[in-house]
Amino acid sequence: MNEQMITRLIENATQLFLLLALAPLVTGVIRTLKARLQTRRGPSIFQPYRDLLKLFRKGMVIPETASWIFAATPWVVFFSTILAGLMIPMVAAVAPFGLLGDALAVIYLLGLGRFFLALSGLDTGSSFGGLGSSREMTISALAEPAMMLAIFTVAIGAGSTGLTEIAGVAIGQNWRFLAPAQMFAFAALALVLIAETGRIPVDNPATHLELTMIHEAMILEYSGPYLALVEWAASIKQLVLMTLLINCFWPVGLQTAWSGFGALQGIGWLLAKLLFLSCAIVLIETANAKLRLFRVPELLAVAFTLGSLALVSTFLF
Amino acid sequence: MLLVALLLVPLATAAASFFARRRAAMEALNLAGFAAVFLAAVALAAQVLANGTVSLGNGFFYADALSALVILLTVSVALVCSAYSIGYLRDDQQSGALGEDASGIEQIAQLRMYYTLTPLFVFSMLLMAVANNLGVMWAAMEATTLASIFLVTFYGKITSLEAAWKYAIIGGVGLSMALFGTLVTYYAGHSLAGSDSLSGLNWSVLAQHAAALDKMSMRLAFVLILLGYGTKAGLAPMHTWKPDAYSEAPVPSAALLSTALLNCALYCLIRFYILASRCLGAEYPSRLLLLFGLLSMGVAVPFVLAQRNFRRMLAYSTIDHAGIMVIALGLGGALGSLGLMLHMAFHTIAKSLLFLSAGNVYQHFRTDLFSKIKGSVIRAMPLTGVVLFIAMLAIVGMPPFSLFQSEFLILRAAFEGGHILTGALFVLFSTGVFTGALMHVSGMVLGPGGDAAVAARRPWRDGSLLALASVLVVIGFWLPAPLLELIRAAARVVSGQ
Amino acid sequence: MTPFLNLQFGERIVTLLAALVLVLQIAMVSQRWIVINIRIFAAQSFFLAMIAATIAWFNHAPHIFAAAALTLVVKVILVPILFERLVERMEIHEEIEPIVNVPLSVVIAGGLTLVGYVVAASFYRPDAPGLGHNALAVAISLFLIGFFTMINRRKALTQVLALLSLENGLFLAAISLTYGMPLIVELGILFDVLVAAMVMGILVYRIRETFESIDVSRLRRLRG
Amino acid sequence: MISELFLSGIIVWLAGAAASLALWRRPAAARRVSCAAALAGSLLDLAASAAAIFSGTSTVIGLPFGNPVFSWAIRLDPLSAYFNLTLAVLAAAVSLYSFGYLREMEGCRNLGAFGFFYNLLLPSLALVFTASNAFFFLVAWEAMALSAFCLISFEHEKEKTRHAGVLFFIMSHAGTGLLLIAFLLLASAGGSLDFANFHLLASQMPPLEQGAVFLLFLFGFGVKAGLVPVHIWLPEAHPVAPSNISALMSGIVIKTGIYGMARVFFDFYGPPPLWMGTVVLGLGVVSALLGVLYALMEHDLKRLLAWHSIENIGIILMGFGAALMFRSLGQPNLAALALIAALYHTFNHAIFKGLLFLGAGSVVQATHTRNMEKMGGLIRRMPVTALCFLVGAVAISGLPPLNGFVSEWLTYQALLAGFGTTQSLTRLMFPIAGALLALTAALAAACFVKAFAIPFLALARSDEAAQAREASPSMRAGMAVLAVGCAALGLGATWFVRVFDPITQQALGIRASSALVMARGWALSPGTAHGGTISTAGIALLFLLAGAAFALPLAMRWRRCSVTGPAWDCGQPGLTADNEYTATAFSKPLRMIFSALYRPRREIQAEYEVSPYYPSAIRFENEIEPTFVMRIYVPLWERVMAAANRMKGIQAGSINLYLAYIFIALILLLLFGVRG
Repeated sequence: MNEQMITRLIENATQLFLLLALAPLVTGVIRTLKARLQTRRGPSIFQPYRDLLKLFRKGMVIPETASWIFAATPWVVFFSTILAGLMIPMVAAVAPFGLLGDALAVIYLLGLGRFFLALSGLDTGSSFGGLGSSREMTISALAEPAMMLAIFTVAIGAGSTGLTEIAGVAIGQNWRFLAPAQMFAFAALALVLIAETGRIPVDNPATHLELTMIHEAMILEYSGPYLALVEWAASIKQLVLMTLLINCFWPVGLQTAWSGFGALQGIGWLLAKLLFLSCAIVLIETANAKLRLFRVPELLAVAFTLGSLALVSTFLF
Repeated sequence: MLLVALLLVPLATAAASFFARRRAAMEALNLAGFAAVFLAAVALAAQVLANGTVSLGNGFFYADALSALVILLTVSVALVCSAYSIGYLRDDQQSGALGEDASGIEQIAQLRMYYTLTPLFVFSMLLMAVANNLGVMWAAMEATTLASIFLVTFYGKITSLEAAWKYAIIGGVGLSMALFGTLVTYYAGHSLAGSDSLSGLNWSVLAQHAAALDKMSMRLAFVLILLGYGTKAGLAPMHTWKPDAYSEAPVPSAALLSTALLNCALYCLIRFYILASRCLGAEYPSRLLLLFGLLSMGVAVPFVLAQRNFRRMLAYSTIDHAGIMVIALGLGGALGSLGLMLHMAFHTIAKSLLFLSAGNVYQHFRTDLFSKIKGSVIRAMPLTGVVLFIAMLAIVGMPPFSLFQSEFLILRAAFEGGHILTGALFVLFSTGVFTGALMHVSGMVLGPGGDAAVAARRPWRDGSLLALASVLVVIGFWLPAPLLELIRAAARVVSGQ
Repeated sequence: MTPFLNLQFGERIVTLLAALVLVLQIAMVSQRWIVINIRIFAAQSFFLAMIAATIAWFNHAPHIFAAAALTLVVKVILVPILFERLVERMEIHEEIEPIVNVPLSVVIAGGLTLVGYVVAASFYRPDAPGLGHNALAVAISLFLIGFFTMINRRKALTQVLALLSLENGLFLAAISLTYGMPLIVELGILFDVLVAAMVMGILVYRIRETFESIDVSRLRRLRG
Repeated sequence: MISELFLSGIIVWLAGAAASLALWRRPAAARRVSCAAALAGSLLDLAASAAAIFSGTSTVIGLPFGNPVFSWAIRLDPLSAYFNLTLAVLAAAVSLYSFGYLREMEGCRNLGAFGFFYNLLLPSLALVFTASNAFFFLVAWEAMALSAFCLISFEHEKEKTRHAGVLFFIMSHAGTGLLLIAFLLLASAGGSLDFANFHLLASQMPPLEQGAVFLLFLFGFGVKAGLVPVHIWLPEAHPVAPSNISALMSGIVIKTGIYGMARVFFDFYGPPPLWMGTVVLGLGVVSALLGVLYALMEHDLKRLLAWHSIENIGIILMGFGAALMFRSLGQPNLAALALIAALYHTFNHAIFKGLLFLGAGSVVQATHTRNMEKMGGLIRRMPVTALCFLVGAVAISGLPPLNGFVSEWLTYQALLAGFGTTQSLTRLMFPIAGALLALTAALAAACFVKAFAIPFLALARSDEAAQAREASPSMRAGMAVLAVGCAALGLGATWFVRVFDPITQQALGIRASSALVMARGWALSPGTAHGGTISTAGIALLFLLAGAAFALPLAMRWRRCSVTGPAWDCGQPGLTADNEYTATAFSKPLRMIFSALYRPRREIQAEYEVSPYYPSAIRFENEIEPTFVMRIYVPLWERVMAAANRMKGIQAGSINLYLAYIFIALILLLLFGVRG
């Protein structure tokens, strides 16, 4: 009983640590790989850590037009993302906070963060913030059904929306993701991930050219620690979604239960899979140009179709 | 004795006000007369409740619960109208609607005509209701037409003459058909023992031997009667005189025409329906009645929807309700008959209230076009506006007002009897009427008001309005036990149970 | 056994007179002059009175004599005189122009007679006492033709005349079908007819005064 | 005991009505009396319904008055009690709010009449929920419609208001017609008007009749509920009413339609044919989606909220549809889950929509406009209202940890579980519906970012907005009550679901809550074998802890090294309200993406003086086509009126013609009638 408590505690702590520590790294890795692929040297993969540290040390400018929403948002975003991160299985097939929320809760917690981010975008009265919020809400709204369908597909497979159960079912059948249903669902969720994490071809995380940015436009007015929080939260969100993707569809190396050695093994596998996924993302980003905003719905329509195909095929094949 | 009083008092009133010199005298006479008649009617109702039927002159006069109810309703409307018309005619006299003349002699003559003809009109209706002999009943009915024609021409405008002419001719044709029907009924009974005596045409006698009447003749008779008295009741397609007559007559007379006279025409129909259904079985008459009822309801809808003149709209609503009551009669049975009787009572109250409040509006704005009034009533005359709205809601069968109860009963009778199409059409048509009435009346009552002059206080009219309105609201929630008993008894007469 | 006590003979006479009445009705349809119209009506009513008297005589129904007398007084004398007065006072000279032209109206009248017989046919019973369905047929025909004439006339006065002739049909039915209704009823009815005639006369007069014409087909202010 | 409480509540309301009518010459007194009576009545009703629910029994009361031909009877069974509870909570808050809200109207409006109808609306609602026979139900139903009509048309000097009121009344009356037919068909099948007698009766009728009755009820109640396509009155009528009435209308009046459906679907019907469930589910999806899509295009704050009522009705109907399908598929437990989801959402919507309308009311009263484009920056002028509105916005967007999230989550779970219940293609409906529900929820979130941010954040867009004053204490109290309600219903979900036990017991014969509650009442589960769980309380707790542990201290520290300055705005100097993002601009992407539905019409007029490059004035106007009104209702109405005008030719004025009618009728009857 008692050591079970302790293991739970360690487990949660590890996952929390992984979320906080790994997220900037993933961002950095993707950036560097991209640079290399474009035959640039690019920054070190640890650059994001430095950025965050710097930002945390800086002072900040609060726009006089802003209200308390502006100050509250970074915290809400940060905490909701962390909480969502703790609800997914990362190392072992147990979501530490699985009891507090299932896949739907994860999606809606991320939604909560987005809601406040959009509010703060409009809070300052800057037209770019509004532009960002408008586009962000539109795209995420359109991405929602596809994501939900993909989640449904795996959830129906597992007979539950609980991520612990989903991962638990996935374990062992490592080549399950070759089933058509899984493929379609995977593709749908991948497209959604691209849209949600604001990557090319939907959004360009690197740009600060006013008319093209989406996520960056919302946080344009943030500076110093708050900016750090928001950026950090963004990268955590990216990590969460990637982990969700790989652990639901590609549970290779996922441990059924928590154990010291297993944990290390699990982390190893996790890193490997993350690296793989990052490479995939990098390839996509370099291979495609950013879409016009009004072409994005087409992409998401494709995702939706894939999702419904996944559903159909769950009982066709 | 009571019956005699019932008949003599109005006659006396008429005679007295014919010889009266001054306006005040006529007003007082009418008011007193109708109050007396009202008391007599109440007494009659009580007596009928106590011992089934009242008859006089070895069955020449005959009153059962049905007649008692019709009489009671007629007289109560007459009483309210007589109070109302005092204010109404005074206003007419001041505003010169009776035609200016320095001496005012013509005006007095006109008032005398009104105050003489109204009691005569009521008298003939009462005679109709207590006459046992179908021929006398017919004659009384004809008398109602004759007495009311000159009420329609009261204002002597060319339009009122036109209306009166249509009323007279169409009514005349209708009544001759009714007479024909009466004849054929008599013929149907001529094989009965003692049919050549006076009592051979007595309803009570015929009703007893209804089964023995000649079937074929009864079929013909019922068709003629339906068309004949249907004309007086204003069933489509014989309804065409109604809007004209109602919109031209002085408002109190219009109220009498559209409630009391309608009840009387229906009363005749009911009497013959009882004979016919006992002789031929309910199926044949009820099919005809349902046909005409639905036709009337249907015809009323477009005219209410696309109406410009609110007094004509009220007339069409009366046609609609005539249709409803005929349908109820056609459905028959315990439910239908009870629904019919309740509806008769409720409609009488609501419709007369509607006419009187519309009369207030008409006199204040001197127009009966919606387009000219345009939502200033509630500002100019709040009380009238509210009452008008309530009455409108009541007449279209909106709960909690009472007409919903009777229409609900009728509809239930329809569905229980398997007349699903009839029921559905009933609902459809009532919705149509509701739509039109609501649009027009709310457009008339509600609104910014504009520059409408605020009306002065008018004790007689508003008093009678308030009295009637409070009755209307109360009966939605509570019916006096004896009244309900009377209505039930009347329903039993109709359904023959 | 003189023929004057023989029922068959009586029936003959009555049927003959009834036929005459019918012919007069049709004549009224085709007649263009108001005054002639009034006189035809008087004649028709006269024959009706004759029928009534005949029936009274042959069936020993004294109260029908009263009815006959009343008809004679009211419909043969009073009403025609009243109307001719009106015609004089209103100087009506122009002839009637019916809505349906004369030949066609006559044809229609014939058709309506047919309808009358069709309807009455279903009442035919050999054992029926008195003049059963023949008289009924004539009565219905009179009624329908009178009705048609009302539709077919523009002038107020002629409409009233048509209405009265229509009521003649009723009277025929009353006496021939059932040997008359109880006397008091007859009285009431005739009284009503008289009053109706007067009332309508007054109306016609007032319309003439305010409208400078008695062409009621032009009274079309009230619509919708 | 329960019946005494309930009846005394009714009596207090009616007394309040009478009193305020009597005081109509003294507005202040009328206002206090009517609001106090409404509040007291609501509290009594609250007590009665709470007691009824927890006793789990049904109380029958016969009313001693009315026309003895009909019985006026009341039955307070769990379902009725549940809706009464909803009514009581909302009504109490709204009455509290009205104390302050109505003060502005003193002097210029007849508050006596207002109080009269207000105190008439509440009892008629309570009676609609409790009437136990068809006749009395219809009486209460129409009394409610009547008083609602009078309240909607309260500001009747405005053309739009009159039009909206009449439209509402006509449509609701047409709906009542359908109900009348349906009830009478049932009655003629069962031989009595008593609801107790209707129990499971509908399923014993012949299939055709059964389907007809079902559709009649669906659309008869759908009109009141705002079901697409019979919803058009709702976005017209709710905005024009005084805001406290809008709150009641959207919060509870449209729920009478939901109550009726629940009563019919789960009391009168046994397990229905499958198609009924699919119809309801489909209509639910359509209503939800169209509701939110049209809401996105509004910049009239109250119209926006009205459209969201349609959306939420759609979500509730999804639950009903799923429940019906589960019943026909023989899955009582899932049916219970879906039913709970639907009813839970009903309550939640009453609370947060009421809250939002009250908030909108305060805003409109402060800024004297309903147009969002003229508001802005109100969060500084009216902080409490802003906070309450934000709570409502988060709740209605279905975001954790508030109540909207819980009921939507339950709906998802029900839909998800549906996939396994059948092998036919029908099962695809469930996940598709779920996906569209997700779309709806996300769009709703987008819409409420707009609905909160545009009026409350950034700079004031007009002088009124700049001069706005915070709502009066009682108004704030009213809103606070509902805001707390949102939180309580969200965090206390596991406690609240117990309320549904008697209802599911009555409707489906099972008590589901014990299966739904897990982890000692900390987590909520769909009740399936090992389904996912959520714990709103836990989430909230963690947020609070984290906030207390990190956010506050760090925020304190960082404040010291923070300065406030002008917004950077990409380096553009001088940020003014003119270059703020507008509501129209915010929803522009969606307007373009869904232009096939909206058929937007835009029109730009520029006046030039010197050269075409320097317009002196530009007029931009932009509107979307209200498809249903334009494509269905307007043409229908025009047809009807044209036909009516043609029919008026019957009464052409010619007496000869009139005589001809009668003549023809006579001939026809003589020839065909007599020898029939």
